[in-house]
Formats: sequence, C-alpha cells, structure tokens
Amino acid sequence: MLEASNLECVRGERRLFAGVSFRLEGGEMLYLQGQNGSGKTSLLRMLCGLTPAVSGEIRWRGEAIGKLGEEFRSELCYLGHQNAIKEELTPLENLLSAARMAQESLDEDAALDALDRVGLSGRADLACRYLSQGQKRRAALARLVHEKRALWILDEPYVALDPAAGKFVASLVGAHLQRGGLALLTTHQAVAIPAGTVRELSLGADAAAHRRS
Amino acid sequence: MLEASNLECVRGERRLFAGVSFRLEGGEMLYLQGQNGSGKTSLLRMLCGLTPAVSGEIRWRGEAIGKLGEEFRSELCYLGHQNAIKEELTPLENLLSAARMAQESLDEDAALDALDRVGLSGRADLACRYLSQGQKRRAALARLVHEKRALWILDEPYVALDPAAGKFVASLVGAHLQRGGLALLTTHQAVAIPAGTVRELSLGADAAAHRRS
Amino acid sequence: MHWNSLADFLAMGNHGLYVWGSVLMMALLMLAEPILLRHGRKKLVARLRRQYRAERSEARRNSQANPGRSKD
Amino acid sequence: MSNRVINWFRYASPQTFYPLAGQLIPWFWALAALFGALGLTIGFLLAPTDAQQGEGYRIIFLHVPASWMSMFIYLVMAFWAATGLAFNTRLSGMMASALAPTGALFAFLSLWTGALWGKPMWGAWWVWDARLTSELILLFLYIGFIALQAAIDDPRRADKAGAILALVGVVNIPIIYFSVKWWNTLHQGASVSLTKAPSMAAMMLWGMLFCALACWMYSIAVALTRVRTIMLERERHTDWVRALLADKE
Amino acid sequence: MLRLLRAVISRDLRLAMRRQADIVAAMFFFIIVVSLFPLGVGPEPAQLRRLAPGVLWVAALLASMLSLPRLFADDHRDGTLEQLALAPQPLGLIVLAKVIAHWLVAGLPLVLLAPVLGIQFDLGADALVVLMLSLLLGTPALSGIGAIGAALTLGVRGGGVLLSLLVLPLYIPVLIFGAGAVDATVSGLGPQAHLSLLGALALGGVFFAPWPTAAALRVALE
Amino acid sequence: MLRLLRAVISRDLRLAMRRQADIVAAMFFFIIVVSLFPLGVGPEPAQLRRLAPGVLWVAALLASMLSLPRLFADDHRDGTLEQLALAPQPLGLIVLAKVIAHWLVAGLPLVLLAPVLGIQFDLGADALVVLMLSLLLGTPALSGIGAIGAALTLGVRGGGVLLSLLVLPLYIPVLIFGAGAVDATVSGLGPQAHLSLLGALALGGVFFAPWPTAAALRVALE
Ligand code: HEM
Ligand SMILES: Nc1ncnc2c1ncn2[C@@H]1O[C@H](COP(=O)(O)OP(=O)(O)OP(=O)(O)O)[C@@H](O)[C@H]1O
Ligand SMILES: Nc1ncnc2c1ncn2[C@@H]1O[C@H](COP(=O)(O)OP(=O)(O)OP(=O)(O)O)[C@@H](O)[C@H]1O
Ligand SMILES: [Mg+2]
Ligand SMILES: [Mg+2]
Repeated sequence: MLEASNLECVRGERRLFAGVSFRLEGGEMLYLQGQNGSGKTSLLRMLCGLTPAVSGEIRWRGEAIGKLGEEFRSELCYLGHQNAIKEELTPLENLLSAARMAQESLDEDAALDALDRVGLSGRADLACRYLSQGQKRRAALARLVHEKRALWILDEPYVALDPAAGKFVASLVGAHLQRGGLALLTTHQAVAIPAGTVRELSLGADAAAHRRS
Repeated sequence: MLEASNLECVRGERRLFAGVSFRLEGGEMLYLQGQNGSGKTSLLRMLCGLTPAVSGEIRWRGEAIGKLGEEFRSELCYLGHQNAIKEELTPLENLLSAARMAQESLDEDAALDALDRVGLSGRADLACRYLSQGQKRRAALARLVHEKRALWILDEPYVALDPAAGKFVASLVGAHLQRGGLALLTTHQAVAIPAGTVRELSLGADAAAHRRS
Repeated sequence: MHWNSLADFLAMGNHGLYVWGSVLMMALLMLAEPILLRHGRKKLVARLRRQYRAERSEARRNSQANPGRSKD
Repeated sequence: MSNRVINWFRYASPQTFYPLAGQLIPWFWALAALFGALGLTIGFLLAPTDAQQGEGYRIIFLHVPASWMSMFIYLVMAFWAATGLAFNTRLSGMMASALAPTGALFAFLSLWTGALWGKPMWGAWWVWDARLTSELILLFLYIGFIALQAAIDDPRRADKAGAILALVGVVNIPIIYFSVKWWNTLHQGASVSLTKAPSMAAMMLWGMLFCALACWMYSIAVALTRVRTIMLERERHTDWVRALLADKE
Repeated sequence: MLRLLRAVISRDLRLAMRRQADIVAAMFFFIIVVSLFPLGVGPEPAQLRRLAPGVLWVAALLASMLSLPRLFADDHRDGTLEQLALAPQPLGLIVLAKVIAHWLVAGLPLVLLAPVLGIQFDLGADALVVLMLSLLLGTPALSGIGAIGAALTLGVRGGGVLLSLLVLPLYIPVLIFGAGAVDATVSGLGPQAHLSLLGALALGGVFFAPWPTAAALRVALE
Repeated sequence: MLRLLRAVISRDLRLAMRRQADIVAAMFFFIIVVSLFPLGVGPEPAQLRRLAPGVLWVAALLASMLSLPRLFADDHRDGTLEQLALAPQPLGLIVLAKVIAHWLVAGLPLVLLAPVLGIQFDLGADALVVLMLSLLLGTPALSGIGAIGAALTLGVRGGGVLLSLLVLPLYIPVLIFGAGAVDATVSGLGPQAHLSLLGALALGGVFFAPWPTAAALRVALE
C-alpha cells in the first residue's frame, strides 16, 4: 500500500540519506532506526508530504502522494515530536477539537473513554499546561485510541511515558496492525509490539556501513 | 549534605505527595521514580528552590536553602525537561554563554571538547534549530561534561537520546559521583550508572501503597 | 425645603438630564454590585455543597467497596 | 511582643476573619444607608442653588465622593499588597483582589458623573485636563490589575503578581498626576479651572461629607462581602469551609 | 465544509475565551493608544477634532495588528499546524475560519468601542456612525491581509516585528479609505465612495487572502 | 558583577543579531507608524509641525513596546530563565543586563533614526536635537518600566496584549515629558526642565525597575 523508492534527503549541505526504498502492506509496521540526527524525523515528514523529497517517489495505493493530496491525508494520522495539544485547553477539549477539525466523528463519551484508557481520567478537565511532561504526551496519544485511519506515522511516541503507558501505546499499535492498518514508528526505547509484522529499516552511519559491507 | 524532611507538594487542588524525606551524602545518587504526574519534576524544582514547599524543609550542608540563597545556587546544576538552549545560537555558543552566565570559566577548547564527546563535533557551528530532537538534548547535556558543581539535578536526561548517547550520560553521572558529587535523577528508561551508590525513592500511588503496607 | 414642586425638582434648572443621568448610573451600579456579589456567592455555595456531597458519597461508596481499607 | 504578633496573624487568618466580617457587614450597610440618606437629603433637597452653575452643580454630591474613593481605594489596595508581600499572609492578597473591582467602579463613576457635569458646564463631555486624565489612567491601572489577576489562575501566583503591579502603580500615580498636571498647564492657560472649587456653603460641605462617608461605608461593606466569597472559593478544601457549609444544610 | 469552519472558529474562540485577557486587552490597547495621542500632541479640542479620524483608524489598525503574530504561531509551536496541514480539507478553508475568528476577537470589539472614543475627540453623531461603519468594513480586511503576513513570518524568529513591517504597507489603502470616510463626513462630503471601496477591500481580504496564506503556511512547515 | 552584565548583554545582542529582523524591524515599525499619520490626518505642513513631537514620541513608545513580550518569553519557553534564576548572582542584576540589551536593540536605533523622521515633519534643527536628546533619555526608562510588565505577564497566555495594557499607563509620564521637551523647544521655551525630569525617570526606570521585575520573574517560575 505504501511504497517509497529511492528517497533522498538533503538538509543544509548534508545528505542525510539516499536510496531509501521500502514497501509496506496492510498489517505491517516499519520500525525506523538510527542514531540521533540520522534523518528519521525527516523521512517521516517526507512520507507525510510535509517536506518534498529531493529525489525519489512515494506512492500510496499505487499513486504518488503529491497527486492524491487530500485523499491521502484523509487516511493518514501523524504524531510528531511535538504534542499538538493546546496548553490552554483541557485534554478533553483538545481531543474533541482535534477530531472535529480532522472531520472525524468522536462523541464526548468516546473521548472520555479514550482519556480514561491513557490514564488521564482524573485530569480530563484540567488545562493541559498543568499536566506533567508524560501526561501531555498521553493527552496527545489519546487520539490513537479511537483512530481508524489506515496509516499511522508516529515519531518517538514513547518519549516521556512511564513503562506502563508505553506498553499501552504498543498495544494500541498492535491492535491497529491486526485491523489491517499500517504503521511507521521511530523510537530509541525498545517496546515490543504485541501483534502484526514488524519490519526494520536503519538510517544513517550504521545503515551506510551495512550497505557497504 | 542534602537533606529533605517532610516535604509536601500541593498543585491546584491535588496533594501530590507529603512526608517525603531523604538524606543524600557525597558520592550518592538518588534515583527518583514514579508514574507520569506523580510529582517528580515538582519535587526536583522544589529542591532547586524554584517552587516553595507547602511544608517541610530542605537543607544543604545543614542550612536551609532559602537562607543560603546564592551560596546554594552556586553549587547547583539543574537540567529540566526543557533544554535551555537557544535555537538561534550554535551548540558552541550556547555552551559558552551558559557557562559565562553561570560565572564559570570555560574556554573554547574545553567547550569544543565537550561537544565532541557528546557527539556534536560536526554540528558545533550549526544553529540549534536545525538539530534533531536528540541532538538538541545532547547540546544541553554537553554542559555536564566539564561541570564541577557538587549537586546535579537532572530531570529525565535520557529523553530523545539514542542508546549510545544515553550510556555516555550515565558515565558522566558516574564520574561525578566518584568525584564525591551528589546527583538526583529521574527517568523512565533504566540506564545503569556505572559508579557510586544509587538510592531509590518512589513517589505517587506506588509509593503510597508501599508506605501503607 | 428648597424646591417648589416635583417638576422643578426633576427639571433641575434645565440640567435634569445630566444630574439624573449621574444619579441613575451611580444608583444602578451601586445596587448592581452587591446584587451580583450575592448572586455569585449563592452560586459558589451551591457549587461547593454539590461538590462536597459528591465527595462524601464517593467516599462512602469506596469504603463499602473495600471495607478493609482505612480512609486516607 | 510575640503575643501581639500571634494575635495579628490570628485575625489575618481567613478562618477567624470570615465570621468577623460576616458580623460587621450589616453594620456597615446600615451606616452606608444612613449617611447616604442624610447626604442626599442635604444635597438634593436642602442645599441652595449655586450662583454660577445653577442646579447642575448638585452632581458634586456624587462626583466628589466617587473621585475620592477611587483614589483612596487604590492606596488601600497597595497597602494590602505590600503587607501580602512582606508577611506572606493569605488574607492580604484576598483583600487586594476584593477591593479592585470596587475601586474600578468608583473610577468609572467619577468619569461618568464628571462627563455628565462637563457637558453643561464646559460644553464638552471630555477635555484633556490634568485631573480628568489622571483619573482615566487610574481606571486603566485598576483594569490592568483585574485583568492580570484574571489571567493567572493559580491564586497564590495571581496575588503576588497583582501585588507587584499595585506597588509599582502606587509609585507611579503621583508621578503620573504631576506630569499630567504640568503637561496641561504648560499647554493652555486656565480656560478650564478645576483648582478653585466654588466657595461652598456650609450646607454643601455637609452634604458632600455625608455622601463621602456613605461611599466609604459602602466600599467597606462590599469589599468585606467580596472577600468572604473569595475566601470560600480559595479555601474550599479546608475543613473550616466544609464545616461552615455543612452547618447550614 | 461549514462544519469545518464552525469547528475551527469555535476552537479559536474558545481559546480566546480561555485566555480571557485577549479580547478585553485588544480593546484596551485601542483605548489606550487613542488616549495617548492627546497626551502627545496637546489638549486643544479643535485640533483634536481634526485629528480624530486618523488617530482612531491608526489605533484600530495597530490594535488589530498586535494580535496577528499569535494567529498561527501558537499552532506552529505546539505542532497543531502540522495537524491542520495534514487534515483532509483544503488548508485555505481552515485559514478562512481562523481569519473569521481573529476578526471576531480582535476586530469586532474595536467597532463597538469606537464611538465612545470618538466622543473623547469631540466628534459629532454622524461622524461617529460613519466611523463605526468604516471600521465594520475595514477590520475584516485587516484580519485577512494580516493573515498573509502572519503566515509569511511564521517560524522566522523575530517575526513579530517583521510582520508589522510586511503588513503595514498593505494596510495603507484600508487606512486611507477608512480615515477618509470619516474625514469626508466631518467636512460635509458624503462618505459613500470611500465606504464602497472599503467594502471591496474587505471582500478581497477575506476571500482572496486565505489562499496565499495557506501556501505560505505550507512553505513554513517544510 | 560587570562580567555577568557583559555576559548577558553580549548573549542577548548576539541573539538579536542572529534574528536580524529584530533591530531593523523595530526601526521600520517606528518609520511606518510615523509615516502612517500624515496619511491618516492629511498633509498640511503647519499642522504636521505641531503634531510632530507627539506622533514621533507615541511611535517610539509603541515601537519599543512591541518587542517587550519577547524580552523574557523566549528564555522562559526554552528553560533558560530557570537557569538564570538558579545562577548564583542576584536575578535583579541579570534583569538589569537584559534591560540594557533591550535598550541597545529597541531603543538606541530609534534615537538615531528620529532626526531623519523629524525632518519629514518639518522640524527645525534645535527641535531635532532636543528630540534626539529626549529619546536618548526616555527610551531607557521605557525599557525599564516595560520589563516589569513583561515579567508580570510572563507565562500568562495572551500576555502580549495584556502587557501593553499594564505598561502603557506607566509610560505616560515619559511620553508627556518627552513630547513636552520637543514641544517646548518648538514653541520657544527651554526644554531643560522636561529633560531633567526625563533623566530622573530614566535613572529610576533602569535602576529601580529590575528589582520588582526579578520578583515577578520568580513568581512566574513557581
Ligand atoms: C470626566 C470628568 C471628570 C473627572 C474624571 C473628574 C475627576 C475628579 C477627581 C479625581 C476629583 C478629586 C480630586 C481632588 O480632590 O484632588 C475631582 C474633584 C472635583 N471635581 Fe471633578 N472630574 C471631572 C469633571 C468635573 C466637572 C465637569 C466639574 C465641574 C465643573 C468637576 C468639579 C469637581 C470639583 C468641584 C471637585 C472637588 C474639588 C476639590 O475637592 O478640590 N469635575 N474630580
Ligand atoms: N541546515 C542544515 N545544515 C546541516 N545539517 C542539517 C541542517 N538541517 C538539519 N540538519 C541535520 O539534519 C538532521 C535532521 O535529522 P532528523 O531530525 O531527521 O533526525 P532524527 O533521526 O529524527 O533524530 P532524533 O533521533 O534525534 O530525533 C540532523 O542531523 C541535523 O543536524
Ligand atoms: N492546577 C493543578 N490542578 C491539579 N493538578 C495539577 C495542577 N497543576 C499540576 N497538577 C498535577 O501535578 C502533577 C505534576 O507532576 P510533575 O510534573 O511533577 O510530574 P512528573 O512526576 O514529573 O511526571 P512525568 O513523569 O510525566 O514528567 C501532575 O499530575 C499534574 O496533573
Ligand atoms: Mg527525530
Ligand atoms: Mg516530569
């Protein structure tokens, strides 16, 4: 379903990677690895269509994502280093307004349920700015609980989470894969995904060494 | 050297913890544990003197830190969730200006050496805003390389770091303890500290359950 | 008494609009403030009572659910 | 010595202040009503017509007390702010925030009655006179204080920030007043002179005095009422508030 | 489509309410700037009356401009903007909604407040009406044009001041027609011509501006 | 102590340089606001000459205020402010350094630019000199007073506009004496009295203001 061929990324005067190709089908997850600064985030943003690739092509269901445009974006769920939550709003409001702006239907009960499951039930009505670092991340990740879109792109979802919360997120991804979804994920903390096929891709120095050998 | 007795922390309408006491001597590290939102960050900020405690006392070398004021702060090195680096400046400039504002002497060679050791040698002259998430954290941590102050308070230093960088930071903390320094550290990623005595303290629900049993 | 008639009093020597405008605004605001305060206070008390009641019933439920645990 | 300090702090604690204020409030209301009735009777029924201004001058019985209160309340507010910063008592911050809206109210009333007086007397709702301008600025200072406190939702932080602002403001008020005064008198001669009040009959003086006293009592009553509400809100987790509200059930 | 507009507008309004300060403070900035002028130029009423249209309009323009930097910056910083850009709807529509919300928060209050301030400058009743009308037509144009500038300076550090540099020249036509309308009324000419030009600018600003804005936002996210 | 001042100032200046936009744009804001006025009020030279002191001073005040929100906000957001508060030196000194840096970036350029703009308003040579002098004395006071407001509104969302609400009333004496000095020169009186009062305000603003500012910063960090 998602196919990348020969992607190249140049930042400033530095070529981060070139010739990156992979293919991902439903129920599969790509686990993107690499040192700090090897270009994982850059690759994910490229796959979302936020940054144009210097060369290479990205196809979704056989068509270039640039052409698909809104059609592609309506199947995509991206979570970056930033949490994309508003500090003034409560977790509940954040969740609801994010859903409404993405034109998804999410009623209040479902949202409360999602918050409950990420462990924020006591904080649903507290402005996010008072939350702890990990609680903010949880508020952002609550979007995934009822997320039905096919392609999940998650950039270091486990950051700041305690181990229990990390495991819960991994189970969400697992369930998504089992439903036939696709996922791309980076992380420096190994958390086992309980279901689906996990494929790996390494970027950066180690990858180059790999290819050279 | 650092002694906390009966600390209590209230945030909004919530009592995060009460009756927290501990004593830390030179060469010892306190590893603060607890779920997201259990009050680790709040405790560390209290120990720095940034937030006043609702009740309880904090003593450094036998005197209340509120009274010591600048004397205490000149022995303290704090690294929070935020990196405290300027996105417009290069890692080198950040490091030098941080040292100068803390009235430490750090010459350019030492700074370059520190950046080299955290793996930013190629990026010393690139504005921090272009760095990857993990590289930014490394730039912030570079301060620790030549840091000689007695008390280190580190709030989740390993976040966003790749395993190699995490290990390096752990070795820095280990060396600090061996020199007779004190450290307080929180993290959700277990990284072994290679030297010194590590003591643990748990906050939050688990801790309460602990005390009750 | 300085006035001859009520009409005189109201006319205020042709300055009635200004004088009574002042009086009215002053009276209005100085009455409104205590009324609003009273109202706000009532709402607050009702809210707090509701909250306390909810807390108490929750505590009761908890202690029924696991009677062995002491209330903390 | 230590006894005195303890006593002081005892009354500064919300728990003891709350019932005390509750007992005092009705008395202040009664006094306000009494003085108000006296002042208005004298001012509007008994006082003679002014030679120059006709009946319009009767606005003075509202205008001057409102102006005085608006300035005085700011001073009191700053006093509470200072004690709050110095002694870290909870009551001080609450008093300061309880006074601000009333101060703003009187500042507004001073402007309003002044404007309504100005139209017949000077032919304009507004002129850029020193006293008028500094009253306007005073209103801004009040509003700034209220807006700042409203924008910070942790009450302890709001108190401290408000206190700093109030103190800075109180240093500035005389500077502002004299600068404005000088500015205006340099620009134009005394085409409008407020400095010389019309030589007032004793009757007028008494009327003004009683009206001013009524405003005083009103302010105290309202501020005490408001501070009681603020106390309940802020101390809602304490046992004494719980007990208090449970009693009345 | 309307649902999307409503969702974005209601979110932005709720954020503004939550910040409270915003709405009140934009108005007070307006009030205070207007009141500063007499302090700067002196209190003679005749002179003030002649200055009134210019001062009121310049102040309205500055007040509406002052809240521009935050139009997208907050969303950019916390990652919400990425999410909006990845939403399945055209980004232009989302921008349109944000422009409308900005006007409701930073434009409409000025319109309602203007007559009170006009009195301080001794303006007559008909001039006050035209002043309100001109602001009612002009402020949406300001919000629309401002959005382009806000998007262009997004992520550019020091953008706040750069923004005003970009936007002020584009505001000038609005200012000229706006102040002109009031001026024409004060001096006895009809304000119709000025007002209809202002209306055209407003339509252009609100319905044309979102598209370049959306393009600029995409560039800022690259 | 001097070393600390130098360290903070040089860091802030370097940041300003790096952002480039900042310095240039504060100046351009000044220029543009000053140039907007003739557009708003009409071009008669006699009237303009009378307006000049007021308009120039109000514009300078707004320009200097516009960069205030960022005085501490950037440091707050990225955690640098915590570090500064934990530095072994009194926070007031650090604030003093930041006030000086702010003046160098947002005040000094206005002083240098003012005469050029004054010429546009047909001011005479002595008035231009007094204009510069008054700005030279007045802008440090603006930076100092502004710092208090910036610290008080720190971390308060919607702070930018709230800031202007808090700070503008406190700016009024500076404005009056500043514009008054130029006005007095234009109308043939001596500006000495105004200027010496302005100097007193500047001293007060620079050396008194850092302490409440530091207190407010500590409150914001709690
Ligand atoms: C919006 C307009 C006005 C404002 C803001 C205003 C403000 C004030 C203030 C602040 C005071 C108390 C000052 C002091 O005691 O030193 C005051 C007192 C007074 N005002 Fe006004 N005023 C306004 C209009 C007027 C007008 C139109 C008149 C009469 C023609 C007037 C007559 C007086 C008098 C007689 C006093 C008492 C003077 C004294 O006790 O020294 N005011 N006003
Ligand atoms: N203008 C530039 N000049 C040189 N290098 C640049 C420039 N912009 C970005 N880079 C480099 O590009 C890389 C961006 O990496 P990216 O953010 O994709 O890393 P990442 O793999 O996500 O790392 P992390 O694990 O730390 O999140 C970094 O190494 C950064 O130093
Ligand atoms: N105004 C408030 N009302 C209620 N709760 C609050 C308020 N402000 C903060 N809190 C709570 O206080 C706690 C702060 O926790 P803190 O940031 O110290 O957690 P932490 O242990 O560092 O967590 P993490 O591992 O996620 O970093 C959070 O649980 C937060 O929800
Ligand atoms: Mg990354
Ligand atoms: Mg934390």
